Amino acid sequence: MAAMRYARLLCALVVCGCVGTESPSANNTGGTLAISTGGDPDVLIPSLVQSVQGAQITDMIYDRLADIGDSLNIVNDKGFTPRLADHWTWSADSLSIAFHINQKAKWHDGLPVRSSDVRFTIASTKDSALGSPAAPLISSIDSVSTPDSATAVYWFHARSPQQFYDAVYQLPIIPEHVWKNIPPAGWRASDAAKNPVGSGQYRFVRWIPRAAVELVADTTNYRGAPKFSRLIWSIAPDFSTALTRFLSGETDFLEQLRPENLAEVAKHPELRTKQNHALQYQFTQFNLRDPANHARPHPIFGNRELRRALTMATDRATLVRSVFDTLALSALGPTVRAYPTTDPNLPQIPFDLPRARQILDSLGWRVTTSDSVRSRNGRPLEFTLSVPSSSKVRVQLAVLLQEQLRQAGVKVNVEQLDFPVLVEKMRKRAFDASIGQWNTQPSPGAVRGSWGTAGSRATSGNNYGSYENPVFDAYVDSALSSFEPATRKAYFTKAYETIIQDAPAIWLAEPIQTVGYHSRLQLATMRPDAWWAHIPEWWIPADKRIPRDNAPPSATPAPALPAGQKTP
Amino acid sequence: MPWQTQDFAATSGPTWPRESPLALGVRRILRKPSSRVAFFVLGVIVLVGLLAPLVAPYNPAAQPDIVGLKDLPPSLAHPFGTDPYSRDVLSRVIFGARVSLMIGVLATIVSLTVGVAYGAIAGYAGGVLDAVMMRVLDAFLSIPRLLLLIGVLVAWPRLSIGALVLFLGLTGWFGLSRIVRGQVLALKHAEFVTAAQALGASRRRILWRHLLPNLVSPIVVAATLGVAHVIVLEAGLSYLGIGVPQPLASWGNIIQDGADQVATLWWMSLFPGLFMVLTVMTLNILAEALSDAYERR
Amino acid sequence: MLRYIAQRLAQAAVIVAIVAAITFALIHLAPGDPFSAVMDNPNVSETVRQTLRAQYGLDRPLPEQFVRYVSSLAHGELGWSFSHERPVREVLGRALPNTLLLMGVALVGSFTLGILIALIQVARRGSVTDQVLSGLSLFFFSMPDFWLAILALLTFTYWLPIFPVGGAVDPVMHEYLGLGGRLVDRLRHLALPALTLTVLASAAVARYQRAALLDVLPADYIRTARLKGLTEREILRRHALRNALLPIISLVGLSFPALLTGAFFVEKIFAWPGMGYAVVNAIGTRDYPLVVGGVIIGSIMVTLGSLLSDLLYALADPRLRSH
Amino acid sequence: MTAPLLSIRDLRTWFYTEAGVARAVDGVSFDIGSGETLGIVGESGCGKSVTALSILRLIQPPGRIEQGSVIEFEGKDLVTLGDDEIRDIRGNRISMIFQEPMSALNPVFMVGDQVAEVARVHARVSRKDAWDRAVEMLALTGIPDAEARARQYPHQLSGGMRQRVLIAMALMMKPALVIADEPTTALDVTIQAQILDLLVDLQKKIGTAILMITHDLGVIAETASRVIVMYAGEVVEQAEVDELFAKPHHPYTEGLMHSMPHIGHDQERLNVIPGTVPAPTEWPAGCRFRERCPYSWDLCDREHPPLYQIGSGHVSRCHLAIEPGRRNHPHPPLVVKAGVAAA
Repeated sequence: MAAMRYARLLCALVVCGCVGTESPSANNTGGTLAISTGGDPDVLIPSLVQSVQGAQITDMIYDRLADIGDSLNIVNDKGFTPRLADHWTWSADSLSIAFHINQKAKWHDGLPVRSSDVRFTIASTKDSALGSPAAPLISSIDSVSTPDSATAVYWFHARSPQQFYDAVYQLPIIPEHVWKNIPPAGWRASDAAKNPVGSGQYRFVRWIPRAAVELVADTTNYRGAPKFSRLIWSIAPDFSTALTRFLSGETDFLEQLRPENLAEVAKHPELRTKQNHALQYQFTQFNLRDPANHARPHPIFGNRELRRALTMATDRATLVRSVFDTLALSALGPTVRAYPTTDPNLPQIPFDLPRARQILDSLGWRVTTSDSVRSRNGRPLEFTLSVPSSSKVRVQLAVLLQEQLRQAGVKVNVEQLDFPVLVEKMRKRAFDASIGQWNTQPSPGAVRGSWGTAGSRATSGNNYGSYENPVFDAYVDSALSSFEPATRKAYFTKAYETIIQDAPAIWLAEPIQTVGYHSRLQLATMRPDAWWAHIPEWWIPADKRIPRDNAPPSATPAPALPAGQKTP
Repeated sequence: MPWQTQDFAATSGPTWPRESPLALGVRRILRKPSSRVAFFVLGVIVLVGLLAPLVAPYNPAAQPDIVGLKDLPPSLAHPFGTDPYSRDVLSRVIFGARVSLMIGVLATIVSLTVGVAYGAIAGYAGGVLDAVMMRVLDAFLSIPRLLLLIGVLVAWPRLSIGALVLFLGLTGWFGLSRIVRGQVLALKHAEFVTAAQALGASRRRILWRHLLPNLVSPIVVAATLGVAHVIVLEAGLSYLGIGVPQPLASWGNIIQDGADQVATLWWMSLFPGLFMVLTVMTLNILAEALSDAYERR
Repeated sequence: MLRYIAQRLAQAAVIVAIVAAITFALIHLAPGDPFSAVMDNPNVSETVRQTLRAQYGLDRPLPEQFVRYVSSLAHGELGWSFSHERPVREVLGRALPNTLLLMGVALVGSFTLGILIALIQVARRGSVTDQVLSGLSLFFFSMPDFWLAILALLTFTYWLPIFPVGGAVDPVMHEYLGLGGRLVDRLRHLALPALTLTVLASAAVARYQRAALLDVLPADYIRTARLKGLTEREILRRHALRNALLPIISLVGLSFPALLTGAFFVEKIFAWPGMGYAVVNAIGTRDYPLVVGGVIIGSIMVTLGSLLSDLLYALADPRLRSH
Repeated sequence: MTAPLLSIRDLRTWFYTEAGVARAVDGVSFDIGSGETLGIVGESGCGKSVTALSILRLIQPPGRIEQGSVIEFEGKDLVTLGDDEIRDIRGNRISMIFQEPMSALNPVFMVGDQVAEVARVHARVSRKDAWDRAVEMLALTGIPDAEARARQYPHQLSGGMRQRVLIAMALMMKPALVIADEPTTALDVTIQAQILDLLVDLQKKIGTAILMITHDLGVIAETASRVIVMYAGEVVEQAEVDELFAKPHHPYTEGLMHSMPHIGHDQERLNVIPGTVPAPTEWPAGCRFRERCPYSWDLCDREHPPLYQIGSGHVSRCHLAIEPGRRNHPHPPLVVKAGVAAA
């Protein structure tokens, strides 16, 4: 707490310096950060955001009650730092936590942040009419009560090591007064969605669809003004353009470099790259249930041995090297190496093409026709592999996999679908196989939703392949309910071993995020789950500024309420 | 007096060519060196497409070494470079010629059939039916073909290649049917048609035996241009991701494969495009020469 | 003349009505629910779907649906774009000026350039210059729009980075520039797409115009002009061009669909925020109402274009003017 | 006759076509004196129009005036004159009136402007002056309400009016020579006479010479003082008008006269000379009229006839000049058989 207050004091001093008589070189506020990105944000409402761009922008505009630390310690509240809540108290039975709202916190329209906003945020997210993808993630929260306008009490169904994390991490707080009169179904299309009002260190200025999103520093923020006075996401229509803008100096930052771009970046002495162990893994997901009739197993993928054979037929190491070069590791399973609970030496199904052929032969899938595709009882060993057309990496993986499996006598039809269409198809379990990617959360518990039985049965669950193994579920549950790190790791290892041997997916890659940035930027640390989390602390030395850093603040919109006006 | 009286009309009657209009056209255009070159180049491209398996240095689908041979710029071993899957772009372009040309020809056949039928019926029927048919045609003509195709292809996602050909063909007959109608309209009162009618020929016979042969020249020209147009359209649609289904290589598809990394994989856009321009150019030259040849007749 | 205008206007109205019928058929011939793409969109809530069904009367008999559809079109209602979360009318309305700007610049540019090239060719017909220019215009004429755009992008933004890549304005700086700066910024971004489209279109114009001039040259009145002692240049400029311009006016109308198609690809490749860009992006998001809206607006543009050029033709040709 | 106004010697205008060299005009010589009216008569394709266009150097590629041809006009050889100088002559010293008054006028300009343009080019006068002169000239050609008519477009005028406009255009600069190429062919019979009268009338007023090109001997009879008959790129007969009509020598001239419509005779069909002019790419070696000639004999096959002097100022390119007796023994022309075969 003391450190926190000190920091705030420092911020206040800096603000003074800005308006005072000190020379501009003495401070490190000001300037513009231009970020190159290859896609528009989907929406700027925290509870509806699904795109990474949307998450970056809303995380700047909106604040959480508390934020996770760089070590991503999710057990209890030790790793968390105060945000909208300046302190919190646990109930004796640990089934509720009372958050005390910082009294200086204000929405960008001037109204104070209150406990009712917190209650509204949780309640609206749980409202099925909104259809928030975050709803399943806060299922452990029963409700929020507001004994007074400054106190929000979270009530939980059960005690768990990560209940604090569940309460604060999943949702930034949104203003009740903006949203309460809009029916949930109309949120996306509302004017409010186009002019988001938050309480974060940056306030929204404009969103020109498919062109740019611009934020400016909220100089009167309760946490102090951030260092960069403007943030601009320069939205390119495709990756190529985003890269070109970064290389040409039109932007300062590019979040995902591909291996083939590294050489090009190296040709520019003013540009730097930095690796960030992001929480992503990619895999070929099999649908274990018949897409036509969920009651039946899938005619091909219902068989565990066959799935294992397909994994054996895949040269994963080469595949990963072809697509990512050095910018990814082979995936271990439904997890990432950044979790302290992940054992990097998990046993894998090895690449063994002859063995894979043997297994397929023994299962009755034999090469009979001239086109060398295996078949059994007249049914060819053929399936459709769906990929989002927007992801070139996944398209590439699919085409490579298609060729590798062809050598085992398996015919793969690659189908490129638009992302929302693909998601819908998977949600309805109406697919054969797909190349999936999970950008997971700081908690390894996310596997419960994506690979556990619970996630398979629930309609909104993310276990699209309907892999169900009670043994796996049990190990995960045991891991999540134990407070002892070593025990957690042991249980997770057992769980991962189980699912790897069941092969409901071919685990492909764990990409290493490589960001590119201009050397004039002074970056703070990058959090694996969100490289952008510390943007308010990034800065640019005064002598490295260029004309765009000194853009006049004329475009800053006036607050909705005149300064000084008190609201009842 | 030795002077004989002669009828003026006798010298101004129709003179019928003794060879088929098509053969005549081909013979005529081959007199021009530019069209000889075009004919030759087109012939080579068609031949290369037909003999793709023999001509292509590599299997267009094979991924020989997805780590070592991917994204290679043009070299002696791979004159057009390789793509992100280590496939040989030259071989893909050669096999792509097959797909692109086949789609061009088949779709044009569809267009010709529909266009001639529609135009002939409208022109021959005349009256209200003709007027209505022409207004409908005007409407179709005022929808840009690409837009119409986008509308159709978005509504019918994941089409087979046969259906794509059909749609390309069904959106390409509007201009031709107007020409055909004009010709039929002009010819239907010609003396030889009247004569045939007087002799009791059926409508169908008149259309088929008397009018159609006179439409050969506009049809041949329209067909040549039509193939060129479809090739470009198909490539455009494939580039937009709604054309030939992957992984089949058509020229547009190869460009689409590299579109995301134009800057680094420029050879994937450049070479198939050059082939396309060459093909379309030769077709345009031939169409121009053909229409010149027929005009001079 | 007035009667002619009225007649052409009525014709255009009939055409637009038939286009509406065609698009309606397009929607209903599509497999499954006409708005299945929208309906399946996971981001669309059930409430919205229901509103949509009610709005279009999707559960009513077809004739009634058609009447609803046409009357909503007549009211300028093009439906709801799901990828933009806005009415289609608003999305296209915002994009249209950009497309018109691009097409307008290309139209003026390509006709100027094309006519100039044709004049040079005809003045030196048969010369090497004529042949080279003929070859070049055939080359560009045969070029797929999107391929030229890709090459232009590759050449002038990657290899010789003299133009900015994509967009109508600098997304970072534009809002902070002065009036002059904004203008320069806009022009810099306009240059490459407009140039590409101009080159594409001027090839066609040059070919057409050259043929038109050559058609005119054997005319008796050109001989008359020669007989008067005019120089070849004067003859070309005054007599031949003036007459060959008549077919050019109708070419303006004819070139509209091609120009629009070209604009679609050029917008897509240069991320020019026009109608083509919106519609092409709508393909990806299966935003069917937006695609259909684009088809309708595009057709109306083409119809208006041909209407306009017909009227201009009537105005320019004294033989028609007096009627 | 003193020094002629225009003197043509051995004019050869050849066209280099795909099918071969077409010798459209092949060694034509004649003179025109100041103020004189010379008629050239012949079927279409005989080279008379090409001769006219050659005088003004209006032959377009692939046509070319061959070396050795001489067209002397007011002391200058028009064949070798520079482009600027020949332009200075066109419409100024020599002008021309065409057959099709509709197509010879540019449809998109007002007729007054088109007439005025001549003055603008040659007299370097202001726009206003040129216009006034054009209106004056139009009035002179008998166009009523010339000021208003000048503001009309060609399609708004009648055929006769258009021809008057062309005449006005041709006479604008009071040229020394006007070439009239079938000036009345496209007009109604009643108008034809008016236009011819106008031409003769204006010729007298201005004192210009006229080269009257026509296939119609009637026009020649009415206007010309001397006449040249052309056939297959050559002059085949030349004489004073009266002489020619009284004593045509060349069988072709004879044929032409025979095919003239005679007023009062209700003829359904005209008597025409059987056959057609041979292709200019393959003139026969001997007499070019041989195949159509009812008197031809072996000499005509062997020897290309020179221009024989028949009388004073009367020449004819026919071997009958040396064997006049053959005129009494005609035979059916050879060409008829071929004509049947071709049909």
